[in-house]
This record gives sequence, C-alpha cells and structure tokens, in this order.
Amino acid sequence: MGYTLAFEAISPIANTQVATGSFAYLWLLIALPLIGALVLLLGGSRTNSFGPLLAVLMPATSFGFAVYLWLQMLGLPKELRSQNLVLFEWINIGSFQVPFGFQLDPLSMSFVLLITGVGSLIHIYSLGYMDHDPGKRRFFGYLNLFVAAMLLLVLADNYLLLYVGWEGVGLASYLLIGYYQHKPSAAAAAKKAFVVNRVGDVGLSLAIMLMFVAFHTVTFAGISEKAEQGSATVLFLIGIFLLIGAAGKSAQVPLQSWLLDAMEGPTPVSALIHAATMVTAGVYLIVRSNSIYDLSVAAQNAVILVGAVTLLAGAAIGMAKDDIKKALAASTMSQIGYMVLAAGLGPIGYVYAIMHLLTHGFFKAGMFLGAGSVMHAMNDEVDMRKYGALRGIMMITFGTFFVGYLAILGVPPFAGFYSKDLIIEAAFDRSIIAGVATLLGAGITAFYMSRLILMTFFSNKRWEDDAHPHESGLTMTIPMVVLAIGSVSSGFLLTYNDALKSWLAPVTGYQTPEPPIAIPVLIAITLATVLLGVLVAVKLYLKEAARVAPTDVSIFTKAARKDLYGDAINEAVFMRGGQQVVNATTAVDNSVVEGSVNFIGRITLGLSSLVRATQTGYTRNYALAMLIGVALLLLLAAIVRL
Amino acid sequence: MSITFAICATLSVTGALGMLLSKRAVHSALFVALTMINLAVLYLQLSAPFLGMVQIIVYTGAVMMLFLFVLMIVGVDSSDSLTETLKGQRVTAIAVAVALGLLLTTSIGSAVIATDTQLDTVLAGGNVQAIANLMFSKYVLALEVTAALLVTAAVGAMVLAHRERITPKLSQREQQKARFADYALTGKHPGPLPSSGVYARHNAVDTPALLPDGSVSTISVPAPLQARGSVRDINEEDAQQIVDLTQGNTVIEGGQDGRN
Amino acid sequence: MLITTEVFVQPEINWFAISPFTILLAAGVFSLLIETFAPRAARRPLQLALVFGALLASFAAAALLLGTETLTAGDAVAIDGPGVLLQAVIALVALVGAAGLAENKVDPSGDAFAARASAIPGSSDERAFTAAGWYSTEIWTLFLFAAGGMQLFVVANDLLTMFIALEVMSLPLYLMAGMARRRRLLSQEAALKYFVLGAYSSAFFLFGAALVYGATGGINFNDIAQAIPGRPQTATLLMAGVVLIFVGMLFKIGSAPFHQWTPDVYQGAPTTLTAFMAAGVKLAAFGAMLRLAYSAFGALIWDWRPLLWAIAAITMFVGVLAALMQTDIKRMLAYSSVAHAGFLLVGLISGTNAGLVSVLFYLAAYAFTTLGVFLLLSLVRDANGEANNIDTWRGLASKSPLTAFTMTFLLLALAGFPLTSGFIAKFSVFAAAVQANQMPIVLLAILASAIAVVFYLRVVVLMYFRAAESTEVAVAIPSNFTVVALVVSAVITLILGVYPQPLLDLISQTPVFIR
Amino acid sequence: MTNLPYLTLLILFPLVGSLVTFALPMAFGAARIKAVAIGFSVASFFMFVLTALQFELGTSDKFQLTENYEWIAAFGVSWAVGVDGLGLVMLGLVAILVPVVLLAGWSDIADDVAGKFFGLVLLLQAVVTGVFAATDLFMFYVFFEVMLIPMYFLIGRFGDQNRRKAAVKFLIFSLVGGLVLLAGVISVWVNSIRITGFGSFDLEYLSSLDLSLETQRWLFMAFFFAFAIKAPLVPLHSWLPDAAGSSTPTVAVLLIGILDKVGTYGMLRFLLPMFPEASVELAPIALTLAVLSIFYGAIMAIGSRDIKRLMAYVSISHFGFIVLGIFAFTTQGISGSMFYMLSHGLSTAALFLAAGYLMQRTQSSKIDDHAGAFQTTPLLAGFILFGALSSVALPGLASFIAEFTVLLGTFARYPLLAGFATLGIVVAAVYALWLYQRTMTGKPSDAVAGIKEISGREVLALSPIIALTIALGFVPQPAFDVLNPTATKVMQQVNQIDPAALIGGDN
Amino acid sequence: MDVTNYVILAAILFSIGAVGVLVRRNAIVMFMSIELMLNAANLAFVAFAQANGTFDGQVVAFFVMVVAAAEVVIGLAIIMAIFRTRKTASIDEANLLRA
Repeated sequence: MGYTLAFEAISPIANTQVATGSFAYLWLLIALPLIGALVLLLGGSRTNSFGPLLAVLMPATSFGFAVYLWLQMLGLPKELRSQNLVLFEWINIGSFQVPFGFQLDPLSMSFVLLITGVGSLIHIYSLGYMDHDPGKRRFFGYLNLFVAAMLLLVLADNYLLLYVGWEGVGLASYLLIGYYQHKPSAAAAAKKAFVVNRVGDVGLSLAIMLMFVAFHTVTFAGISEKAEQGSATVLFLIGIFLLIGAAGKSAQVPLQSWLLDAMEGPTPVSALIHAATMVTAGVYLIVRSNSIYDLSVAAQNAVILVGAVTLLAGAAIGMAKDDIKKALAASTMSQIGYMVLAAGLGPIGYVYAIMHLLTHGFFKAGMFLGAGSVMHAMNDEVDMRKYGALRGIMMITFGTFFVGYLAILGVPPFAGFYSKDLIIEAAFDRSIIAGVATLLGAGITAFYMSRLILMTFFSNKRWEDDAHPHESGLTMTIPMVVLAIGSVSSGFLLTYNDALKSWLAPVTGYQTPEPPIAIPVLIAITLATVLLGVLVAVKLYLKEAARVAPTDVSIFTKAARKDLYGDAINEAVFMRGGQQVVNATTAVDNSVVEGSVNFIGRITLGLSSLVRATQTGYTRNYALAMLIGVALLLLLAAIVRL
Repeated sequence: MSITFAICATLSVTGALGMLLSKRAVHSALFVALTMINLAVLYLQLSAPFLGMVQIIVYTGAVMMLFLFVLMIVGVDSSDSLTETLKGQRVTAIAVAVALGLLLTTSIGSAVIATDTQLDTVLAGGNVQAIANLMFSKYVLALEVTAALLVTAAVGAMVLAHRERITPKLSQREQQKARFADYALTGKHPGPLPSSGVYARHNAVDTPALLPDGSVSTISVPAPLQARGSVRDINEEDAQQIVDLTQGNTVIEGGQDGRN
Repeated sequence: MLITTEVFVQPEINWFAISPFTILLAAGVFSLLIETFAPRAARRPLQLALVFGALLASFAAAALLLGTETLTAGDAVAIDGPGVLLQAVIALVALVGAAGLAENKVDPSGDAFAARASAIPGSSDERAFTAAGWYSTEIWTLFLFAAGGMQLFVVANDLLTMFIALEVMSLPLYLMAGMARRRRLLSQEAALKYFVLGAYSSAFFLFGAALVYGATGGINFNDIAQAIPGRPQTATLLMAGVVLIFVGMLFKIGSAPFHQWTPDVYQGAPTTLTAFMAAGVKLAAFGAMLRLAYSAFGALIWDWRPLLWAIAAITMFVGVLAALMQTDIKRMLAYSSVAHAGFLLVGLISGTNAGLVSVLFYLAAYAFTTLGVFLLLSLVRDANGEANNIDTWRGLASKSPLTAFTMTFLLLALAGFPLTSGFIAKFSVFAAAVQANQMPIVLLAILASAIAVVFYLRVVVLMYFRAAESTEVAVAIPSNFTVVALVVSAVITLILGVYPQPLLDLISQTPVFIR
Repeated sequence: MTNLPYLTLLILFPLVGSLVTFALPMAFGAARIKAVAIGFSVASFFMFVLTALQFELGTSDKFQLTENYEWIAAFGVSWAVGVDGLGLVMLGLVAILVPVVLLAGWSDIADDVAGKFFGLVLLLQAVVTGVFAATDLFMFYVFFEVMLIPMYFLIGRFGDQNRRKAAVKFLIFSLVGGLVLLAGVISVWVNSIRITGFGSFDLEYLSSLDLSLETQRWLFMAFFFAFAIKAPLVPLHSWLPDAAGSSTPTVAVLLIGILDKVGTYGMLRFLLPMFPEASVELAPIALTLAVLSIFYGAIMAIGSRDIKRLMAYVSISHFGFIVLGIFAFTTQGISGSMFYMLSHGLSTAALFLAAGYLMQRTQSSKIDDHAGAFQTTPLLAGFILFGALSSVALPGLASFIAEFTVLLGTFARYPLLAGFATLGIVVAAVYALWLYQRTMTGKPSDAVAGIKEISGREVLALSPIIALTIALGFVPQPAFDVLNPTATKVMQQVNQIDPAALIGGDN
Repeated sequence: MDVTNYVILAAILFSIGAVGVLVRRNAIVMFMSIELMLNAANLAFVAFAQANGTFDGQVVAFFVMVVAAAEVVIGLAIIMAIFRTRKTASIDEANLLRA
C-alpha cells in the first residue's frame, strides 16, 4: 500500500501505548472478517461460488495477522504490551467523550487468538457441514459477521465500543440461531436469545451510564485509573450491573434459559458461538473490569454466587438431557459457571478463568463438532437415546470426542485438568462453600459427560431404521483433530512456566491461591469425585440404555429435564405476565384513551343534538327564546350592577 | 295620578289584553284600536297634541284599517283556536313576559325620573312648531331617509301583491271567435257545459245531467269524478219521469219546480 | 329648563361626507324611475348599470373620505375612521354581492329571483312569467336601499337615525328574502320569519332607545355619553335600555339566543341574496354595535362586558354545535355565521382600540369569505336547483376541481387556517381580547374553533375523499358576474391572509369613533 | 454567493416544484410528472447541501444564514428565518427523506392522481422547511398549522379504507393542539408588550423576556400541550396509530419521520428558551409522560395486529425517549435527543418503507396475513430486519447512539428514571423481533406466496437511508459537532449545568 | 304628574305585546302585538320627552309611526303573499325550515 492506513494516533491513555508499527494496523483484524461479511451479504447470489471460501479465508488471515501481532507483542517488554489505537473521536458531547479506539493487550490478544483460531477451524468445518445447504453463503456471511463483532468486543478500548461488539455478536447469534427461518422453533429460539440477552444489556447499559456519571469516562484505562476513588456503593452497583450483562451473554443464572434453545442453530454455530467464544464474553467482561471488582468484595461475592449456582444448575440439567446438543449446552453453561466463579475470585482467579476459558474453547468446541459429526451421520438426529455403539463406525469423531471428554473431566494431563483444578483450588482459597460447589460440579460433570459418551458411542445400538452412520469428511474431521490436539496440550502449555500467568499479569494482576487444604490432597479429592461420577455413569449406561426416556423418575430429574423450571418461570412471569400487561394496556387504550376521546365526541354530538332540537321551525319558539334572552340579560345586568 | 290617566291606562291595558285574548282576529284589531285611541289621549296629557292627532290619524285611521283590510281578505270570520299547540310555549311565554314586565318596571321604578319640567308650560311657540323645528334641523337626515322606507314599502307591496297581466285581456268578441274556431277545429262544445244534477233527483255534482231525451250527459260530471268512478247511477224511474215531463205527459202538482 | 321656540336654524350638511350612502339611496330612487319608465327589456341592463355605477361611486366616495372625521347633518351622522372604512367595505361587498345577484346563467330560467313574486308559486301565471323571461328588476331598488341603509347604519350617531337606518336596511331584505325563483314556499317562510322576528327585535331596540332617552335626556350618542357619568339616579333605567338596544343589535348580528332566524332565513332566501345578506348585515350591524358599545355606552363597559361575554360564549357554542351535524350546507354556513358573530363579540368585549381594529379587520375578512362561500354554493346544482344537501357534494373534487379547491380554501378561511384572512382575523381578535385580560373567553373561543373545524372539514372530506354517487349534481358554468365575484372574494381572502398589513394600517390610522 | 437568501430559497424550491407538479396536465404522463417532482425534491436536496456548506460549524450558538423581512408590522411579525445546528439537521432530514419517500412511493399511487400526491408531498416539504427555518414565532405557527393541510389530504385521499376517519382525527387532534398553541402564542406576545412596550414574535426577543413564573407555567402548559400532541406523548397519542395505520407507508414516513418531529423540535426551539424556569419546574410532568410513552408505546406495539399501527406505537415509544432526553437538562440528553430526532427519521423511513414494500405486495397490513416472507423475498426480509433492528437501537446504528446518549444524559440527572427507561430496550427487542418473526419466518402464507423480490428502484430508495443509519452509528460525531452548540445554548437558556462527575471531576 | 306611571304603563303594554307575539298563531294578530310594542315604546318616548323637557322624544315617536306604517305595509304584503300560497295565516304552519 502506497499510503499508510494507520490512523492518526490520539493522546495515549494511562498505562497504554499508542499503537505503532504493525499494531497500528490492528483494525485489520476486525476489518477482514467484516469485509468478508459485507461481500457475502451484500454481494448477493453472485458470490455464491467463492463466498464460503472467502469466508474461511478472512478469519484465517485475521488469525495469521493475530499470530504475527502476538509474536510482536511477545517481543515487547511487559509494560509496553498494552497497545492503544484510537481511530477517531466517536462521540463527544460535553463531558461525554468516547474514542473509537482499540486496545490490544495480553488479555484481548488471548481472545483474538482464540476467536480467530477456533473460528477459522469452525469455518473450515462448516464447509463440510453446510455443504448441501442452499443458503450457505448467508450462513458464512453471518459467521464472518460474528467473528468481526466478537473481535470488536474484545478489542474495544472502552465499554461503549465493547457494547457495540457485544450486541453485534448478539445479532450474529440471533441470525445464526434463526438460520433455519422456516422452522418456527428456530425463529422463536433466536428471538428468545436476543431478548434475554437484551435483559443483560440493560445491565451493561446501566453500568456504562453509572461509570460515566461516576467517573466521566468509559474507557478501560480511564476507569482503572479512577476506580479507586469511587465509593463502595458505586463500585458495587457497577459490578452488579456488569454482572447482569455478563450473565445475559454467558447464560448464567438467572438469564441462562436462552442457551439451550439456541441449539436450534446449525451445529458449527453452537460450537463457535455457544461454546467457544461468544458465551465467554461475560467472563471477558468481568475480567476486563477487574479494576472495579478488585475494589468491591461484595460485587465479587455476587459473581461467585452466580457462577456457583450456574455451574451446579448447568450440571444438573446436563444430567437429564437426552438431546446431545442440549446436554453439551448445559455443560457449557456449567463450565462457564466455573469461569465466572473464578473471575469473581479476583486476582487469584482471573488467570484461571481465562485459562479455563481457553481450554474449554478447545475441548468444548471439539465436542460440539463431534456432536455435529454424529448428527451428520445420523440424519440430524439429536436424541442420544437413538445413538449407541458408534465408536467403531466413527473412529475419528469418537477419538476426538473422547479426548475432549477426558479434558472436561479434568483427567491429567488433559487441558481441563490444569484449568479446572486450579479453579477449585482458588475457590477453596476464597471459601469452603465455593470450593465444595466446584468440587461437586466436577463430580456431576464426570457423570453426565460419561453418560453422554456412553450413550452415544458405547452401549447398545438404538438407531432409527434409516440411519446409516458414516465417518465425516476431511473438512470436518481435520478441525476436530486440531481441536483435540488443543484439548490435550493447551493446559500444559498454558501453565508451563506459568506462561499464562505471566502473560496476563500485567492486565489482571495475579495472586497465588492458598487453599486451606493442601493442594495435592485437593487434587486427589477432585479426582476421586470425578471417578465416582464416571463409575456411576458406567454402571448405569455402559451396557444398555433405554430407547425411550423413563418417565417414572425422581422429582429432581423432572426438574432437570425442564431446565430446572427456568422456562416455566419465564413463561409464567414474563411471557404470560407480559401478555397480560399487553392485554391490559390495549384495554386501557381502547377504553380510557380512545374512550375518553370518543366520550368527548359523544358529549359534543349530544350537545349538538340538543342545540339543534331548539331549532323547531316555529317562529313563536324563536321569539320565545329571544324573550327569554332579553329577560335573562336584564336580570344579569341587574346582578352586575349590584 | 290624574283621573284621565287612570281611565286611559285602564282602557289601554284592557285593549291590549283584549287583543291578546280575543278568539277572532277582527276583535283583536278592534281592541288594538281601542288601546291606540287611549294612547292618543295620553299623548295629549303628555303635552304632545300633535302626536295625539297623528296617532289617531296614522295608527287608528290608517294602520289599523290596513290590518282590517287584510283581515277581510284573509277571511274576517277566521278565528284562532286558542289551544296552544307548541309544548310549554304559553306557560313559558307568560312567565317570561311577567318576568320581563317586572324587570322593566323595577328598573323604571327604581330610577329617579325628573318630573319637574312641564313641557306644555314652557312651550312658547307651539307643539307643532317645536317638532317641526327639530325635524327639519337635527333630524332632517332621518326625515329624508324615511323616504327610502316609504318607497320600499310601496315597492314591496307592489312586488308581492300586485298581479300583473302578461297577456292582453281578450274581449268578449275575441273569446267567442276563439271558441267557435275551436269548435270548428276540434268539435269542442262552444257553449257552457250542462250543469250536473239538472233534472236529477240529487242536485249534486256527482249526478250526471239528463238530456231532454232522458239520456245521460256524460260531460256534465267533472272529469276528476269520472276518473275516480264515483259518478252516481241514474234511477231509471226518474229518467222516465223526465221524459214524461219534457214531453208533456205528466203535470206536476204543486208548483213548477219539482224535486230538488 | 325653559324652552322657547328657537329660530329655525338650517342644519349644515356636509354633502360630501354623507355621499356614500346618499348616492346609494338616490340611486335607489332612480332605480324606481327606471322601473316606472323603462321598457321591460331595457330594465335589467339599465338597473345593472345604475347599481354598479352607484356602488362604484359610493365606494370611491368612501375611499376618498378615509381619514375624514366629522359630524354632520345636525350631528346625526358621525363620519369617522371606522365608519368610513365600513362604508367602503360595505360598498365593495355590495359590488361583489350585486355581481352575484346579477347572475342569470346558472339557472336556465333566469336569475335567483322569481319572475314575478306576486304570482302564486306553481300557478300557470308563474309559468307564463317565467316563460316570458321576466325579471323582478325591482330587487335592484330594494338592493340599493338595503346597501344604503347599511352604510347609514354604521355612521348613525343618534338612536333615531340608527333605528331608521336599521329599518332601511332590513325592510328590503325581508322582501327580497321571499322572492326566490325556486322553492318559493321556503323563501316566503323565510321572509315571514325574518320579518316577524326582525320587527320583534326592532321593538326591543326601540323600547330600549326610549329608556335610554329617559335616562340620559338625549338620543344623540354624544349627549348620551356625556350624560352617563352625571346621572347615577337613572342608572337602572339606562342599563335596561342598553340591554334592550343591544338585543336589537344582537338579533341582527345573529348571536344566540337571538340567532334562530339565521339558519331558516339563510336557507330559505335565494342563495345569492344570502351571500350579500350574510356579509352586509353582519358588517353593518356590527359596525353599529361597535359604535354603540364604544361611542355611546363606552363608559358602561364594566356593565355591558359581562353580558356580552356571556352572549359571546353562548353564541360561539350554539353556532358550532348546531352546525356540527348539519346536513344542509347552507344551514351549516348559517350556523357558522352565528359562531363567527360570537368570535366577533370576543373582539368587541375587549373594549380597546386593538379590539376595535381587530373586529373591523375580522368583519372585512369574514365578509368576503362568506360572500364567496355562498356564491359557490349557488353553483352546485341538480335538476331542481341548488344541491345543498351535503351528501350530494360527494366527489365534487373529481367533477370540478377548481370549485372544490376554492370551496376548500374558503372553508379553511372560515375555520381560521393560517395564510387565509380568517386566521389573521381570529388572531387579531384573540390577541385584542388577551390584551384586555379576557383570556377565559379566548380559551372558550379556541375550544369552539376546534369544534368548528369538524364541520368545515366534513365538506372537504366529502368533496375530496369520497367517490361521487350521483351524476345529477354538477357545477353550473356561471356568467362572468359570478366568476368575477368569486375571484374577488377568494383573492381578498388570500391577500388578507398573506399580507394583511395594508388593511391593518388603514384601520389603525383612525381607530376611534367620534360622536 | 454568500448573500443568497438560502433558507427562503430552500422553502421556495419545493413550493415551486409543488405548483409545477400540480399544474402539469395528466396528458404529460404520470411517469414524467413523478420524475419532475422527484427532480424538484432532488434539487431541493442540493439546495440544502449548498445551504449546509454555508453553515459555519461550532463558531457560535447564534442563528446563521438569517433573513428578516417585515411581514405584518401591526403585530410585529417578520419573515424571519435562520438555522442553528438543530435547524440544519432537521432541514437535512427533510431534504433527504422527501426524495427517498417519493422514489419509494413511485408506484404506490394510481397514475391519474400521482401528480396530486407528488405535488402535495412537495408542498408539505416546503411548509415543513418553513417550520424548521422560522425564527419568528408567528411564522412558525403559520407553517405549523398550514403543514396540516397537505398532510390531511395525503392521509385522507391516498390511504386505506379508514383514511377519512383517520385524517379527520389527525386534523382535529392537531388543531386542538394548534389552537391551544395559538392561545399561548398570543399570550406570549401580549406579555411581551406588557413588559417591553412593543410586541414582536422574534424568538430571541421573546426568549429574553423576563416572564413571571406564574405566567411561564401557564404558557408552558399551552405550548407543551400542543407539542405533546404533535410528538405524540401518551395519553395524547391516539391519533397517530390511526393516521399512520391508514395512510400509505410513504405518507406515514413523512408523518412520523418529519411532521411529528415538529413537536419535539418546538420544545427545544420555543418551549425551553421562552419559559426556562417553568420548564425546569414542570419537567417532572414531561419526564413522567415520556417514560409512560416509552413503555406504553412499546407494549401497545407488542399487542398490535397491524404492521403500520405497530410501527406507529413504536414511534410513540421513541418519542418518549426524545422527550426524556430534552427534559433531563443535560448536554448529553439534549444533544442525544436532537440526534435521536435525526436517527428516528431515518429508522422510521427504513422500517416503514421496507414494510411498505411488503404490504404493497401482499395488499394487507395485517401481521397475521404474513408469514415466511423470507422464503420468497429474502432481500426484502433483510431490509425489514434492518429496519426492525434500527428501531431496536442496535449498537452500530445511529439509533443506538441516539438512545444511549439520551439515556446517559437522563441517567446523569435522574438515575432511577433512566434506569427504568432503559428496560424499554428489552421490550423494544420483543416487538421488533416478534414482528420479524411473525412476518418473515415460518412457512410462507398464502399472501406472500407468489410475491416479487424488491426492485432496483426500491433498493435505491432505501439505500441512502441505510447507509446513513450505519454511517451515523459509527461516525456520529459530525452530527454532534453540528448539534452540540445548540445543546449548549439550550442548557444556557434554561440555566442548567451538567451534573459533575461523582468523583474526581472532569478529565 | 308622575311620568314614571306612564313609563310603567308603557312597560306593561310592551310586555303584553311581547307575550302576544308568543301566544297568538295568527300572523296578523302577532303583527298587531308588535305594533302594540311599538306603541308602548312611543308612549315611553313621549313620557320621557315630558320628563326631560325636550321634544326629541316626540320627534322620535313621530318617526316611529312613519316607520311602523312602512313596516306594516311590508309585513302585511308578506303575510298576504304567504296566504295566497298556503291559504292560511297561521304562522305555525310555516315550519318547513328547521333544525
């Protein structure tokens, strides 16, 4: 390029560097997938031929550039790794000044790598998965749009711009969940996801407004600089509002209900958005807002509470689901609960939250792709009770899936072992209750994941008659394999030499957990719990599983099958309550508002008839009226004079 | 309060009430005339001899006569039904009029009207001169403009009441010529139609005349009745009687005219 | 007090000052001569020439008199700013009105008046007269007298002159109202009602005049005004008299509860006459009313203001409410004129110079708009004459866009929409009232205006938003008389709405009554 | 060049266009008449661009490009025009929307009356331009009222079967407001005479009057009433769903996108400057109605079964936001509100026109008649989704910037109120996406079965709107640069300062 | 002599006239009632002329008579015209125009 595309830098914000050199082009990270999305979505059918390939190319290129930048960043001293690029002044009204700026620091770098990396893999996978879909151009367009929005989310240097990305991914998620537009359930699920997310967005909005009111700034740098001066109440409130936002996006209790429905979308979407990346945005938000949470223990406690409840609730739901995707989704919910809980622990947990996020990104994406592969093979059947004994037929899928399984169980040395175990340690450091919750969660996770894998790949054949399972093609298996490799190795790599710790510490700070129980003992307890879970599952499902789900189950199972009544509560309180509000308002509009207008109209018409009735046509009546008028006027005149 | 005033006031109110209560319009008119004459007397009392005279000449003499003329045209016998047809009209009217009277009399009564000046005692040059003087100086314009009123009245009366002929009046001779020309052309009977009921038992328009030969004259019954089909039948006996009578067969006892 | 027979002093008469109405009255007499001596065929052209000539002369005289302030003819008339201005406007209104009355194209059998009013409606006589193409050219005599009476009415400076002017104005109108060519039964009924109630109201006026005379010792406005402060002992008498006099006036301007003749007469009378009557009588009566209120009884403002306040309020609402569901457009416009009387009273009760200016402007504006509206009305016809039922106007816009457009414009002016004279008029009236601390009545007026819009727009809705149902109803092609009259009305309505400054300046130059 | 009477010309351009369009005989050909009309509207747009180029950015808070000619001296009325940031933005909105609407509505109208329709739209443009350019209260009022006439005809002649009732209702409501406003206008003028001895309608003169609080209160009520009807606030809104629901989508865009803005515009231009103390004192009333409108409109939108009525209720909700921002009395709130007026014009156009394309194809505005239109017209579905998202204030679009700054500005002064109002964004998501869900997804209904994908002309009409909506979402600052001085001026006029940061102070 | 009595008499006659217009259906009688009212006014004028010691009242009364004469002519002409058309002088039957 003959001229520089780097925008003029605006004054640096504290602790950050004005992006120079290749960092000045970091906007390209977003621009590339965005261009892809625009070309595909606006280009219309003429991009059908090359569209999907372009769509794969764009995030891949972004990934390449991200890796390049990462290497650059690694070459910089730690205190210079936070790169800030302000493109232009976005909003400037009085004291409300928001730059359109990006911040690339180790935290966002981690996300960029995850998003572009996993994202690219899933794009490749989709080439195979969506091969026969007539509207795949649109699908890839949406995927690219998602990647762009997600990158914007993690690259923004202020909360408002983050919000744009935040809603951008929400939009992409909406579009992708509802991708099968002809399916009413998909359309409803998409809307539900968007609306529930909006509830979270209210929290995020309020947080931003409160930040502005309190600090007159909404940039990360500005907030971290001023947060210390904030009053406890303000900090607590900001923390809570951010938590609400995070809960919405990350499907935490009480805003979890959309995630299971979101499985209506194509499976790669579930893998990318609803397992690896978007749903972890809440974790990113909390970690990113460390300067707030570090100063408010109360807010942290709220985060821990939400995380703990969700991780158990997700796990509980996971135990009861027969739909493979929903079971995985419940698992996702649960695992994000871990991350959120970790993030709530403060500097002790931030790194582990991110670490678990990254490892989870690998193994959960891998498992989703595996699930997709199975579904692909089973005529899009999602009910695990119609699977069974697939391990021999789909070797690669089974293999990668099993790696992911071991990872999520936290079996050493798979990735999950490192990240989850550290979270449990950190949780015990904070409180026994939090620790026990995480421990319990690990056990349940072991049970339901074992159940899942047993029902799918082991056990007896329960296929539908027309099912002819087969291994998927290369475009699908290669990403699965790559992710499996990540699932195996990432934990070790991230902890080796405290790589992630030292990498993130400039952003999040770091404290070593000191749990009340000795760490080796804790590890042993954890593994024992996990083993217990596995054994129970093996006992129940290894030999044979029922083709139809039993109905005479405990009240807990019933509750878990119904997502712990989350939807029922929503239905009762919001849907039906909302419907009643709508009906009542409509009734008020008809009766009171319209009614009063009509009433005035009728009164006027009534008076009109009355007046016209006096016009009888009889001259003598008219004369009488005149005389009455005369008399009254005389009377009035006499009164006036008094 | 002088006796004259008492008498005239009583009579004029009587006249007014009489007008109000008389069934016949003519009586009303006469009662009004009574009131007006009494007012004329009161004018004399109030040092207005000229007006008194004018009142009698113009009002009683001219205006009321005009009223009477019109009443004659409209039908002097016509009498109003005094039952009120408009709901509540009379009660309200009387109540309001009483209220009006009370209001007016209270305002008049509560005002202190100067009564010291006596117009006739200070009158030097005579009433008519005084009026004339004002009329032709201060009110000369009014006087002139009044002309327009009178012209309007005349034009109005002409326009609404005067019936102009659009065609010249035909003389007897011309009418006769026309009738016979018509007869020659269309055979229309030139003379008057036979009157109905002639020589009939019933002297009514629906009874056709009988021709001397005892046959029925169809043109003697008005066309509408014929159209309506309400022409009376002829009693054969009567018809025969007529024939007899005209042919000198019978002599009627007791006078020339038979049954009517 | 000793009264001697004074030596007769010939009153000084400033003939020029009284020329506007003198010309018209004299022309009336000439017109009678034409009736008497001219051959029938020549009468109409001669009369028209005379009428237009006289009106132009009268208008010119009034225009030349603008700015003159003088009492003349024994102080019987007060030639002053408002008076002369009103005379000029009346002359102009009469010109436009005369053009309307002269129309003889829209009705195939002649103008709006019966060929011979004395012929019984429906008789063979009447048919013969009609067939012979006769015209009741006497109407021009009556018309000239009426116009002259109107002009005298607004400058009359004593109660007697005012009474006579009132009658000179009214009597011809009573007569003309009953002379319609078509639907004469209704026309005669209108005349009878108008006459009986008019005479009734004159009686009130007269009795009131007597009481005022008794209370103040004079009938000249100057004498009355002078005497009012000095005679507290006859105050009750005076006020009773004022009330009765106002009743006479309120009848003429058509304000409730003395308005009930208005719809009946407006409907029954020939439409072109209604146009002239609605505009001219309102102008003249309001001019006289203003003079009474401001000149003769100005000192009594605190007494009469509450009365007229109440009347204004009632009038506005009676007018708009009665018009609301009216299906006969002519009656609707009659009720609308009642409502406008109420709005005018709002200006009058302010009792200030601004109020006077505003009412004068309103009168001028309203007169031409209402003329135009009624004249337009006379063009929409079916086989039986005018089609006044509102339903027959459906889809008129597609049949005759120009008529519908003009009608809409004039109706909007009546409704008081900006860029029409009606808005400036309403604005100035309301502004004057607010300035005089009469906000409550302005709020009532505003409420009434809001209701009024409904019925004005109903016509627009029918014309534009509905498809035509009957093919019978059509807009007649008028002669140039009506065309000119309509153009003048509409143009004045527009000009006074867009650039009212010249007229406002003219009114504001001498906005006082002399006495 | 600089001495041209830009604003007067800006009024005259469409006026002349309108007259020409009316005057062209039918024989000239409907397509040519339409083309002429669009030509005039495009010419007006370029005239606006010329005008905007004359506008000096951020130099002062005074009106620019002012012209002043004596009009009715007796009342102190002038033909006085001038623009500040707000005026310029509103004029811009008008200049952009009219050509778009005319292009979009090209085939909405039967050929034999097309000339009238296009002429009326141009007439409306001229009058509305006058409204936004007037700096004389009387002149403003005149245009304010005259504006109703072309709109009345546009609704009453070219709408659906309920159009007559709707048109009358629209006019009656507007007129009641207008007449009350007239009382207020007169009263202000009279008060000015009482205070200074001479009467004038000059805005700056009237703003400088020292009216008593009592007087201000009454006048505030009168003006606010009129503007609240126009910008419909609950409970004075009931005319809008009828009017917008019965008119063609193009007319609805003009009605909601431009005409109703006059209400909120009037609040900023006249209400606050002339009655500052009363405005501050009575702001709670306005704020309450605003929040009420936000939720009421949104909830009614959810309950609507008719697409056009739904969108009208959506707009009522949006007007709630605008009013909320105005009466929060913060720079962000006011600037945000003004920006909202712009963005709402665009988003209304996007949604209404796109939905209009659909309704024109299916000949129904009932939501229930539609389903699965995505299958037949994916591109149109995309446009409708865009419109829906725009009215949801999706970040990245202009409406987000608007809504967020309004809420932010309100939050600074009334945190609880703003917090409550923020919940509105959830309800917004419900109605907008539910609309999309019910019309576009699922199995195609009979009505949408064979409909055609949108044409190039239709896309062309929408594209500037969409481009602007996105552009302003990412680069809103140019608009704020224009609007901020006005906001600052208004803040000074009502004598309010922004709340300081809770800690630290400004950076 | 107390002029007040005359005026009160005038008021009474006026009121009777006023009520006459309201209760009589015959147009001619109605019209007579109006004439009675005019006469009452005249009486008041003349009486006040006496009280005021000026002749204006008498002059007015004279003019009123003239005007009344003209009015009577026109009124009766109208009534005649209607009678010829409708064959009735009852004013109540002239009620085609209403509402």
